[in-house]
Amino acid sequence: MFELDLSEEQIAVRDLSRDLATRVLAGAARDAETNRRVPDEVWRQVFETGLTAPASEDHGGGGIPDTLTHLVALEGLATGDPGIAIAAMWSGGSALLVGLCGTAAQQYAYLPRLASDRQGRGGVALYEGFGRAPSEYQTRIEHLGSGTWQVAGTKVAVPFAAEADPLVLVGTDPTTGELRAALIPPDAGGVAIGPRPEHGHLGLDAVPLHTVTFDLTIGPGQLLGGPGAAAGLLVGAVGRLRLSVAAAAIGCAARSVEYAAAYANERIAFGKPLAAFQGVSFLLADAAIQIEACRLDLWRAGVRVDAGPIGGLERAVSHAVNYAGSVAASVTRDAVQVLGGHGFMRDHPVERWYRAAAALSTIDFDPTYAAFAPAL
Amino acid sequence: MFELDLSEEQIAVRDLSRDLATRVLAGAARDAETNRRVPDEVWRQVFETGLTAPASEDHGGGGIPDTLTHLVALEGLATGDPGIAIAAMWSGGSALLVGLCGTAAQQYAYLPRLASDRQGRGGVALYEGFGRAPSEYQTRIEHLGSGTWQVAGTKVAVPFAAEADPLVLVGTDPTTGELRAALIPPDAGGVAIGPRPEHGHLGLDAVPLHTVTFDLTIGPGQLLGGPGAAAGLLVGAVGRLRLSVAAAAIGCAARSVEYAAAYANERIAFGKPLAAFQGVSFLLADAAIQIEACRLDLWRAGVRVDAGPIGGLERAVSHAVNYAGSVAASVTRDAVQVLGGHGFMRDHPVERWYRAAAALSTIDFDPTYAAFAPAL
Amino acid sequence: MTVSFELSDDLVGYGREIRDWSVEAVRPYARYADVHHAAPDHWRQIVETCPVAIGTHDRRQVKRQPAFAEGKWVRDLVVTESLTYGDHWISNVIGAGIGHLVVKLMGTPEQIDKWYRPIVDNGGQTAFGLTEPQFGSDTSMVETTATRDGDTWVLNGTKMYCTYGGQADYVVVFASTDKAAGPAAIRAFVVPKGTSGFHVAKFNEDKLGIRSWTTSELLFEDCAIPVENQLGWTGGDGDGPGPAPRTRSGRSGALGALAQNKPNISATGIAMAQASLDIATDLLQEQRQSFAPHRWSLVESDLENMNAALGRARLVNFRAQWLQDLQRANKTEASVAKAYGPPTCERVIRRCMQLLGPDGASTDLLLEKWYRDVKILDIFEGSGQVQRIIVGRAVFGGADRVA
Amino acid sequence: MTVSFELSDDLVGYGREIRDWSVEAVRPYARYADVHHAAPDHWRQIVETCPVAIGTHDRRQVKRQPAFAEGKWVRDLVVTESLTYGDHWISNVIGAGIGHLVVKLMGTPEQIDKWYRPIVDNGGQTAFGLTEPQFGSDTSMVETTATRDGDTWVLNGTKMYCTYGGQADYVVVFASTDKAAGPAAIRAFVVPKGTSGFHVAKFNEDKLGIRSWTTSELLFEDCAIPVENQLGWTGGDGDGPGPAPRTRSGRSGALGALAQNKPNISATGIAMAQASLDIATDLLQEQRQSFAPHRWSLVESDLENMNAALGRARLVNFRAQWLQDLQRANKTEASVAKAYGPPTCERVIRRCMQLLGPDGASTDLLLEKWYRDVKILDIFEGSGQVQRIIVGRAVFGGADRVA
Repeated sequence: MFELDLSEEQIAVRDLSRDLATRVLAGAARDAETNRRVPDEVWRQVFETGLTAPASEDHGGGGIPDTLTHLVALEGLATGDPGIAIAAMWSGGSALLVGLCGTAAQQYAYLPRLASDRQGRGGVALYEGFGRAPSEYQTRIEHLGSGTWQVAGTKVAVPFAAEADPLVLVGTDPTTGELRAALIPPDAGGVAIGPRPEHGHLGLDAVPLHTVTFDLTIGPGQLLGGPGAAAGLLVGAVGRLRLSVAAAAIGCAARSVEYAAAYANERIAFGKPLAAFQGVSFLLADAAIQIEACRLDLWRAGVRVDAGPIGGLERAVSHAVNYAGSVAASVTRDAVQVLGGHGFMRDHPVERWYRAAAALSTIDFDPTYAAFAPAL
Repeated sequence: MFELDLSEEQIAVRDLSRDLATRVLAGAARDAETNRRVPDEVWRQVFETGLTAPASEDHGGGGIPDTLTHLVALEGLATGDPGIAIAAMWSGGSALLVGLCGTAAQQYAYLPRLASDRQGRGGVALYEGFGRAPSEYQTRIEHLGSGTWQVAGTKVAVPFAAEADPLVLVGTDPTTGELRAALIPPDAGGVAIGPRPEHGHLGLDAVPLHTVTFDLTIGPGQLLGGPGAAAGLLVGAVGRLRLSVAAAAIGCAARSVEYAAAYANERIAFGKPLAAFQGVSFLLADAAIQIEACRLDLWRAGVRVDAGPIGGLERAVSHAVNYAGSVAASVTRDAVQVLGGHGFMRDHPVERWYRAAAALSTIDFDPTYAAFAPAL
Repeated sequence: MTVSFELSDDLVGYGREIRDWSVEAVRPYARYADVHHAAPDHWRQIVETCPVAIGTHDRRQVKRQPAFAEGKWVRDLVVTESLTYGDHWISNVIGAGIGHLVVKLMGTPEQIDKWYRPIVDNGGQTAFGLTEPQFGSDTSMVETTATRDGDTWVLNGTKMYCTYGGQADYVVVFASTDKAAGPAAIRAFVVPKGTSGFHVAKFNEDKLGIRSWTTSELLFEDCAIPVENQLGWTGGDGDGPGPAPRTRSGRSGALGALAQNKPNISATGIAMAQASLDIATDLLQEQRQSFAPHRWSLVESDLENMNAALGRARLVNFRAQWLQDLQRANKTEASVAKAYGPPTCERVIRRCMQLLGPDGASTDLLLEKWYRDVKILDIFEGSGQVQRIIVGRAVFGGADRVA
Repeated sequence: MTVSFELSDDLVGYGREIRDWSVEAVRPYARYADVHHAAPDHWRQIVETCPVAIGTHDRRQVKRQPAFAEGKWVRDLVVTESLTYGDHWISNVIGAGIGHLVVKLMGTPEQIDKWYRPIVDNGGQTAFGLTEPQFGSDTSMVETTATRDGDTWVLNGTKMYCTYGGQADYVVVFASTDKAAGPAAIRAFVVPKGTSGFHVAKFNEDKLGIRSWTTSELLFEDCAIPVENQLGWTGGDGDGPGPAPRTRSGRSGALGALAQNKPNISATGIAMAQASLDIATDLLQEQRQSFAPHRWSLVESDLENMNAALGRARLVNFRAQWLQDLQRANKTEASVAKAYGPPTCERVIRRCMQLLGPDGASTDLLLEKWYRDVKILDIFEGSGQVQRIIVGRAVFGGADRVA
């Protein structure tokens, strides 16, 4: 049934996350960046939303939201700070994958702890760069026989690599070509974690990101969902994680437009508010138009994720992610432009959003979806 | 010596061509389109500029201009009508290639007639579509032995295919990989001229364009420059022809901006001239900015053509041509937009420029130079 | 309830039937309509071959459109794109115009019964006369006058670019009842075809595109109509010359009617662009071997990204009309839809021509026609610039103060 | 004479030497300058290693730039791009600022001798105080006041975003001598470092990028300067408060100084973008085997098209400064140059980061720094929007009437 209204629950989640963003995240953004970690008190409050460890009630959590709810929550939180929002979401990736794709034993082994440990972190080793979509991942999770599996590959932008418990590694089974995931404990051998960049990561400093190389063998118990796991579940869950980055980008972009519009209403030049100049107002109108299209595209892809692994899902996700990355980078850029010299100062948050949106746009970028075009 | 001023002669050519454009071409544009042929009296006047048959004074012409002069002339004429301008230039392609690359015998055989016959037409079978640059042309001009050459291939957008005398066919010698050209008389066998589209060709109806398939053998006398021709000369001459299309596109775009700006100065909306709205004026400012960059890029490539076949020339030409095609299509589009509903009516010439610029942009298009980007 | 972008199978099937029919029955006359600036003479026979109930503007032939779970406006988006996918000329012979929508928005119950109901029940075409030679977007500049003379209003002035103006059953004409009173004194009047003093100065303009679409210039010379033809007429004090006392002025009523139609305009552009893209894709696939491999990669990316862009344009259209079906405010969303689709549709068609090379712009294909047709969509019924102004009101009106 | 875009071998070689040196000597401190918001302490020693005469802002160390056939301004474009190719921090320690250029444009011969000549002959840094907290582009809004008191002018007000403001030998301050008289009463005053009442409220702002670039907030509290420090002062009647009688008002003089520098701003952006592109190209070539072939085609196209875009940006820069060298009008061309380059340079750097993937945005590379640095270039010394207004004047002023 064609329906574009969020459910009552989704609206509640949206309002709650937006409220938390305004009350808590916005004020903590600078701190999280400076200290390169989400402040404990902020983490605690985000933890309570369930985003950092979505788990069913059976496992002591508040339930696993559907994908759209997840995206709506993330967009809302990102209006406060995309860095903190994405840190929370990425940490929650472990619980999400275990809850959606794990065996019952795995769920009991991990979820109650993840759902109750306010200081715990999870993480998913997902991206490989080079424009690769999941089906092209070169990280191998391959059966060696006798219930032993070889796990080998290099992942980039791995969040909480040094502390995630467990770190979930996504790769492909070269025998079947299907997506597989492995549960890697923090003390596992054969895991080489690259150094964290000394001076930060553009706009994503609330979360530690590392390049990690894996070369280890695991037993069947560490294979997410066990040897007979249905790959389709994992395809959907990975799609959700990828779309979450797009949701954070959109939240950041939408907030930038609000902020720049408020500034343009107040700032006077040539006897009128800046907003009265179409050279300014059209930048933000274009931004609002693009965000609307972008959000609907994201929602559509999110709903498809929950509909199961139907054909074209991966490409639909890639389109949504790349369009969101491109729109958010351009919108946040224009927000700085509207504020002019003030936009370049750290007194206003638009400069942070400019950084964060650009950084988010590098995470899952594939040039086949949008080639370089000069501004003029 | 770094120098960006046109020479006095080039300035005179620019002014002359622009004057002819205003006095003669602009008024004849509709007629040329309706009758699908440049009116005789107009052709006669353009003929007198030498563009339709550039030839040295030895051969009864007014001299072969350097490439930049050629481009300046074409941009000027195209401000009157890009269709008539491009018809003249394409017709002049025969004389140009024979004069620049032909043997002395070929020059005497063809040029005096071309330079004196006001009703004559020339033409070059150059383009192949599929984004191919000249070095990638699949039309073969191959030595069969005993001074006989095989000529085979299909060309698109061949101007004056049925009447050109000679029609110059450009292809590659598969033995050497070098560019070659053949002189094809109008009665040659083995030349299959496709039908002219029944209802015209968007904005390029002043010149007949055909798809032509060649499969014939020729003697060494028909080989442009003879069997030992220096390929470098032909590379330059072909570069000039390709750039001429860009020059026509820029002339058309520049005139569109002038016309739309004048309209925006006069038309009143919401109590002010349209030009006072940045949503309108910035469209034309952007257009003017792009045209400036585009023209300099074209000039640079034109100067390189005359500097001889130095490395990267073909790619430089392709960049200039594709950027001009893209800018002109977008600028003429915006000119229609500025005129609003009036721009859509044939009472104003902007709709013709919109058509012509788009048609020109298809002639020598290669997607590697600019991928599709949505407007928002 | 949960968000779903899936149309019902019924509506999808209905759209597909119309689309297939449009390709088969409508497209063969696309070039004819362009060259002759008119639909083919036997258009009525063509319309009758449609397997589903698309209706015609001729009231005796009308068939009612079936209802779908999605609602009327969402259905109309699907129908509009499907119908015009073959070619756009069909709109001109089956479209009802928007004059009656203005009646519905601004009329009294009696006026709605008299002029709106018969059109939706039985078919017919109505026109809308707002634009004049000296203005396009700035509708406060109406110079056509309506002067009260006893029980009549007497109209004088010129209206341009009236869709169906020369053939409609009636035209809703916007005229000033008191120039000194400014825009608020602009009222709307129903002028039936054949009224004395109502002249069709030019039946159809000579246009870049959509040539078979009737775009008329209308001249009103001492054209007298009964006072009750003024929309909103109650016979009370407010019906004299001067500012209208009602909350909805003439102009905003007119613009309201336009807003409802905006996503349909975009859907028409999507139809042209999708048709171009589908034709180009087929031709390019046939020619694949002629492209160098590295270039073919780019061709494939372009084709995929154009399809994705059109897909997004559909989403914003659906969003606007879904709100409309629920009778919720959608002014901003309708403007988003109209701003978003048309300029990208232009680019898609141009890019398809470019990918096909010089032949892509010849009249042997229809892409060049659609490239001419599509340009009006970002201009009429509110240009892209006007839509940005409307969207901007929401952006700036809704903005918080800077923290 | 014939058109030629080829720079002389001399200038090309000079630029290449500077560029190579910048990579070797300047770039290693790029991260330091960003983190510490300052040039490295031993910047003077670094500058002294430069094999060619780039000069420093310290007057005892100055070396004169050699002359080239192309002229000073074209040379400066090459020097600017070459110098900042390593990193932008070097500009802050060798740049002279633009205050003295304002003196040259607006000063009397005596003032030029006193304040302009020493800077160009011996080195030094000068600053320019126009922007205030409440305005950026609209320079008519100057609220800083200059009040006549005997043989002095007394300044009161705040200036923001003054390049080198906290360290310059003097600041040229724009102030209103009579608020009631409007913009024409705005005059320029030379305020030397250390003048009583001239406070550096903030030596350097906390910025998104170009952090080592001194961007000062200056406070003038009853800051008294001699009357002859008013640029254009002749001791005549026109030197009192109120509108200046001279043809060049304070603001237009200021904007003239900005215009000369606009293409250099763009050249700085090109340096950042070219450096990003070159680094990305090398890294991507190393990683080529990791890309799927169809994707590599797109990477290669992107790289080539970014180089081409930067090449075009250089062309419009050269055009503007070539006119400047010939002392021909170039106001429009300078604005074209500033509007054209910077936003594309932003996109180039962003795209390079994207092509490199998540590591492209890490501080292990300098691209993320340059992406932060580059944003100011489309904002300061006249935003892209202001440049479009200036270009628009030529477009609309030069337009014929519609035929």
